[in-house]
Amino acid sequence: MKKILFLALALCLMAGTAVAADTIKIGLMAPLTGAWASEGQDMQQIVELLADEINMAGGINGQKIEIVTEDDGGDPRTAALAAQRLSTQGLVAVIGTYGSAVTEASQGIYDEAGLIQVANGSTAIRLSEKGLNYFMRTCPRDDEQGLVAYKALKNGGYKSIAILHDNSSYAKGLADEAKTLLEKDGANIVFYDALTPKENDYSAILTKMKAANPDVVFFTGYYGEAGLLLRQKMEMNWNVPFLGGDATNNPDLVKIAGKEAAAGFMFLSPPVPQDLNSKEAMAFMTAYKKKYNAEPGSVWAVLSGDGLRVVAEAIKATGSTDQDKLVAYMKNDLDNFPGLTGQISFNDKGDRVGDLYRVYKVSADGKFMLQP
Amino acid sequence: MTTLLSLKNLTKRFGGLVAVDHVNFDVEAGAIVGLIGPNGAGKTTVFNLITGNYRPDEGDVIFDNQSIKTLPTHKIVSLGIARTFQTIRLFHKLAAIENVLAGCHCRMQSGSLAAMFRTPTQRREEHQALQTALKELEFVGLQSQADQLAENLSYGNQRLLEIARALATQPRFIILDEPAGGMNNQETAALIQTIRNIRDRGITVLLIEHDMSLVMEACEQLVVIENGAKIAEGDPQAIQSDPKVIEAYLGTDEE
Amino acid sequence: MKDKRLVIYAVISVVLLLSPLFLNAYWVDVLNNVGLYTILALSLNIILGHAGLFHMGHAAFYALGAYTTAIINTTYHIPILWLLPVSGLVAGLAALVVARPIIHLRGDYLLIVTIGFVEIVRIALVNNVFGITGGSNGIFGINRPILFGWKINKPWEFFYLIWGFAAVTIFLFNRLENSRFGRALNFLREDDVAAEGSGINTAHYKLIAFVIGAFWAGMVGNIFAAKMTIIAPESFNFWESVVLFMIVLLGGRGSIRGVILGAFLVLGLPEIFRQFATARMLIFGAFMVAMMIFRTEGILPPLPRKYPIAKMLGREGSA
Amino acid sequence: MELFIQQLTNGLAVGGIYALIALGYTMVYGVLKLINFAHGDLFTIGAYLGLTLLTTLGLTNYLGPFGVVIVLALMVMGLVAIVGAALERVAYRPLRQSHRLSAVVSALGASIFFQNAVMLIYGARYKVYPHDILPRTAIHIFGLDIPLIRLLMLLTSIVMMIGLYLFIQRTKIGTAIRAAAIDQGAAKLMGINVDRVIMIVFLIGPALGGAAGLMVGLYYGQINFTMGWLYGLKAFTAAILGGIGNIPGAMVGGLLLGVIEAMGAAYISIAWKDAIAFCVLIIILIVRPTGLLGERVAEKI
Repeated sequence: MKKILFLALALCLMAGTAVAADTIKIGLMAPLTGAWASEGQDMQQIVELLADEINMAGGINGQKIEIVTEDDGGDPRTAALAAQRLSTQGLVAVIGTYGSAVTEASQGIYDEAGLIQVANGSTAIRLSEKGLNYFMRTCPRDDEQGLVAYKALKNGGYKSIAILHDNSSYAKGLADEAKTLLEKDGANIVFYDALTPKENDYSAILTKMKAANPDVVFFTGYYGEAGLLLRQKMEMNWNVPFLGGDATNNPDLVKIAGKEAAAGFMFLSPPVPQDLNSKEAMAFMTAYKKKYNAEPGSVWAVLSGDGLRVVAEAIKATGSTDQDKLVAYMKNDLDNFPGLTGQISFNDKGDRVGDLYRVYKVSADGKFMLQP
Repeated sequence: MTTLLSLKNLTKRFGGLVAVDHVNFDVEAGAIVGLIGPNGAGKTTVFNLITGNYRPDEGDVIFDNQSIKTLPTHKIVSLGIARTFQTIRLFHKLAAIENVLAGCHCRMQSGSLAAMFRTPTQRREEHQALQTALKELEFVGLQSQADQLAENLSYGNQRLLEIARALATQPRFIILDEPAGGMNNQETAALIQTIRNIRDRGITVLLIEHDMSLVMEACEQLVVIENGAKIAEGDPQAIQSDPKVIEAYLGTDEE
Repeated sequence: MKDKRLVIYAVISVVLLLSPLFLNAYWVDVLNNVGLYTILALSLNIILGHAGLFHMGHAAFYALGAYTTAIINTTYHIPILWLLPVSGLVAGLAALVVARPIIHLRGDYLLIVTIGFVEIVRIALVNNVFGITGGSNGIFGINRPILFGWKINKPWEFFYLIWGFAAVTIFLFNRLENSRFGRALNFLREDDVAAEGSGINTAHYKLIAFVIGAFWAGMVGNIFAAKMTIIAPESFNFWESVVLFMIVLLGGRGSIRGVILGAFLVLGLPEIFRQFATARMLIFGAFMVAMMIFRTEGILPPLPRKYPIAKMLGREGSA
Repeated sequence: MELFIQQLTNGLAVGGIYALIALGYTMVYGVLKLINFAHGDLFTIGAYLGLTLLTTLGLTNYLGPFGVVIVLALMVMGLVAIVGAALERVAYRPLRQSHRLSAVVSALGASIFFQNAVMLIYGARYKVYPHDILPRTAIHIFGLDIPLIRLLMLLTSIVMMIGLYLFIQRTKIGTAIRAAAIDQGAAKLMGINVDRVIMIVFLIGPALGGAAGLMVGLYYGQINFTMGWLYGLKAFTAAILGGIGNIPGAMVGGLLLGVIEAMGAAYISIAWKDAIAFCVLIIILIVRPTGLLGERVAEKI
């Protein structure tokens, strides 16, 4: 048995090291299995679609690009392995991944390998505070969103506020940011607690929250739970406004909640391609619909597409695949690059800069309407 | 002669049923005593009360002038009471020698750390235990089958192996629960000799047995219980002619 | 027969020892994970394999060790490897406290209580209990270990640390198995009434089995924390306990070589199946069922212990 | 007080589902002493099959809401029962003579297989049941708004459980199941076809799990491929809480677990509710080592 195993190990090894010389290889690390498989599979679809488009148009500076995808399972230990695997394959850069803890487990490995990592769904502040030269992200940070949430709640004139998160590091981070800012401002936080994700019945939580009698509920978790909360809230005949964080930005939210329950729900998010009038965004939407016969899921997956596009742009502009040159270009020279999610620029830490967040509201017929 | 074990008003109830009802008797050191009675009379329950598997509701168990009724079973074993089981309870998936080594356990000291670092004391102890175990196997005549799995031994040999395991605890007192159960006549005859040999080593024997030939031949004293209560006590000849005993057996037991 | 087996073991050991020379960093890291889980599963094997206690919460002890190391290292900057015994001690003490009231539970009742324990630990970590666990963010910035002035950093360096530790574990646990202690665990697994009746303090041995298993798991937690430099509660969820449980049973309860092979299969196969992309876990699941059906007692069940019976009978009395 | 009753109904509704799944665990355990870790995934399969049948057959065109539900329930229960029986045949029967933990590994493997099979067939995204199947009226009692469906759901669970209990206690097959649970060898000697009994158990348990999956889909709307693991764990906890192998125990355990969770969330902390539930479980087991209704068997020595 063990012999077979070693044989298999050896074979895989040989398969892994056969390098095609004249392509530019870019990695994608995504949760293809596990709890976040829907995000990861969407990321894969988008990145492959964009890579095909680039290749159809003749590649970058005449060279085709090749996407090497690895599954991180949405789990830090698997992610470390996936990162090890990707860093041995002669890649220029790696796109991904989803989830801050998962990204964190891979960061050091890429940095040691001198590989550029462009994360797409990892908003924890600390990821870019470590001084890792090769780390960048196309998504905004929690503190930025916390500020936007605070402003939105303040402008709404809400006095007593309930905050609910799901104890994931992302949702908790956002909830804490918003809570700190609101409390500094003298707002009354009447409820602060965490639900257990992936359950189906949140009526006990809603009942408890209702008893605290808030003017508004700010839920920082994901769309699956948000949909159920809205649906069960309606069943209880409780008409409290709900505000969501950017993880609720997914068309499935309306499907889960139903149009009636979802109507009036507001959330914060970077703009989705549908709402950008740029030609890149519109072309992307058309192409995606044509190939997969659906709309893209969350904005996070789209951000992985932007990751690929900025890397391609940097290679094209510098005419090089040298990681140091590419990073320098992206941090210093890339300015207001037309992304699928708005204009993209990076600061020295590798964070995306710019006032990215918008407020959306779900209309009566279940559409996400960008609020002015 | 001194009294080694003494049961005083020993009583055990299971729900409404009184399984053992104020039983009193003494066992002299160096004796071979039989505890007999019809099926369901409470004999095995008496054994379980002595060995701490059950706790008595009333009364006391005195072993070597010390009350043992609240001690856990393994403590009772290390005080010098060993037993075999009515339904054979060997470690079936382990070798015969290991079954006997289980008995040696309570006479050994070395723990997990000594094992990991294989201290000289530990090695000496292991060696001695193995010698003891082999000696006990030889005593019951199973030395040649030392490395066989317990489950592969014949029924009679499994009973003997249980005895070897019990002897390996170096007891002063051994309790045998139907040692001849499932044995043929030849094996039973050999068992009688083995029981005498055990006594000759200075170990007091208390046994339950249905095979009357064995009881009559091996035991020097008999205690008869019926429905949990003692109905007679005495030497085999006296018991054989005791009308209460005859009635108990003829009335309830076909044997 | 015995010689042939020794030759196979030797060849495998040498190949393993040299593997970082011809494997890339990824496969070395896979082997690192296999190594960590080998040690963890060996420690679980004491409890589940030898003592036969249904314990599906081993990740809790692993977590306690990892968090102990992470918390002390990041606050007081005590070098990682000094914390190795400390982590073991904390996990072992926790086992002592937790196992005492539940040790008498039978089979499946013990199983659910241990599952409950690992879940309670995870939830406590997520909720940032006492404000020291960092909640779901976990703890980051854990130092790398330094061994005799050599900073362990790269996968191949960890390879030798982890497999060195595994070798020590195998060596010690093999001795433990073949001793009064190891036998006592097997006796109470086979029949705890008969074991108690043979003079073995069964409750005590069950407890000590838990403590030793937990102690080792805690030490693995220490190395894991140093290897990852960030630890988060999700690394220690109930599923990790299930994985360890599967390794022990798939390899063979109470068999060191079986457990090692089990770790290779349970951790290695999903990596080998990476070529099947999203279907890899499906194939892995089917594989588990198939392997169990074909080797119902585990792939390499334990060999009977060897005693120098013939030798002793030959020159009895001379010792 | 009003809040308390509201939370009680919340807990009972969730608990009813736990109880229904727990029955599958407990029945299989009763006869085979096997913890069927794949049972939660049979629940998932029930939820997904229900969705497929609902969207492809167009039942709503011919039948009223309750007609749809009943027809759907029968079909789902039938199909999941077949899956369950096939699982027994492939993954458990070859292991019946070996150590009972071997079958646990097989069950875990089957669980991984089913979960990923569902993901590959249906995709990893949430799936959503149509919204207009069930009427969304609420009834008012004690000044509370309680959705009618919630009550019906609880009622359905209880009716199914009582039905199963009567089936086990009163019918000939039920007697055979009980006999096989006590002693398979003796049952065989009495002329009971133990293989058939096990097959029946593996039809009934999964059917109930599938029904629970359908109920969750219909009522909550949202289903995903990992849901079985969480529900399965909760239901297993419930079965142990009540005393595994004991059918009324599974019902009591399920309902109680639901209520403990709701009360823990309401009066202590939502984030800690699962930990609270496990603490209560551990305390109960320390006091009653074989669960609430489990028999205390004094071992014969």
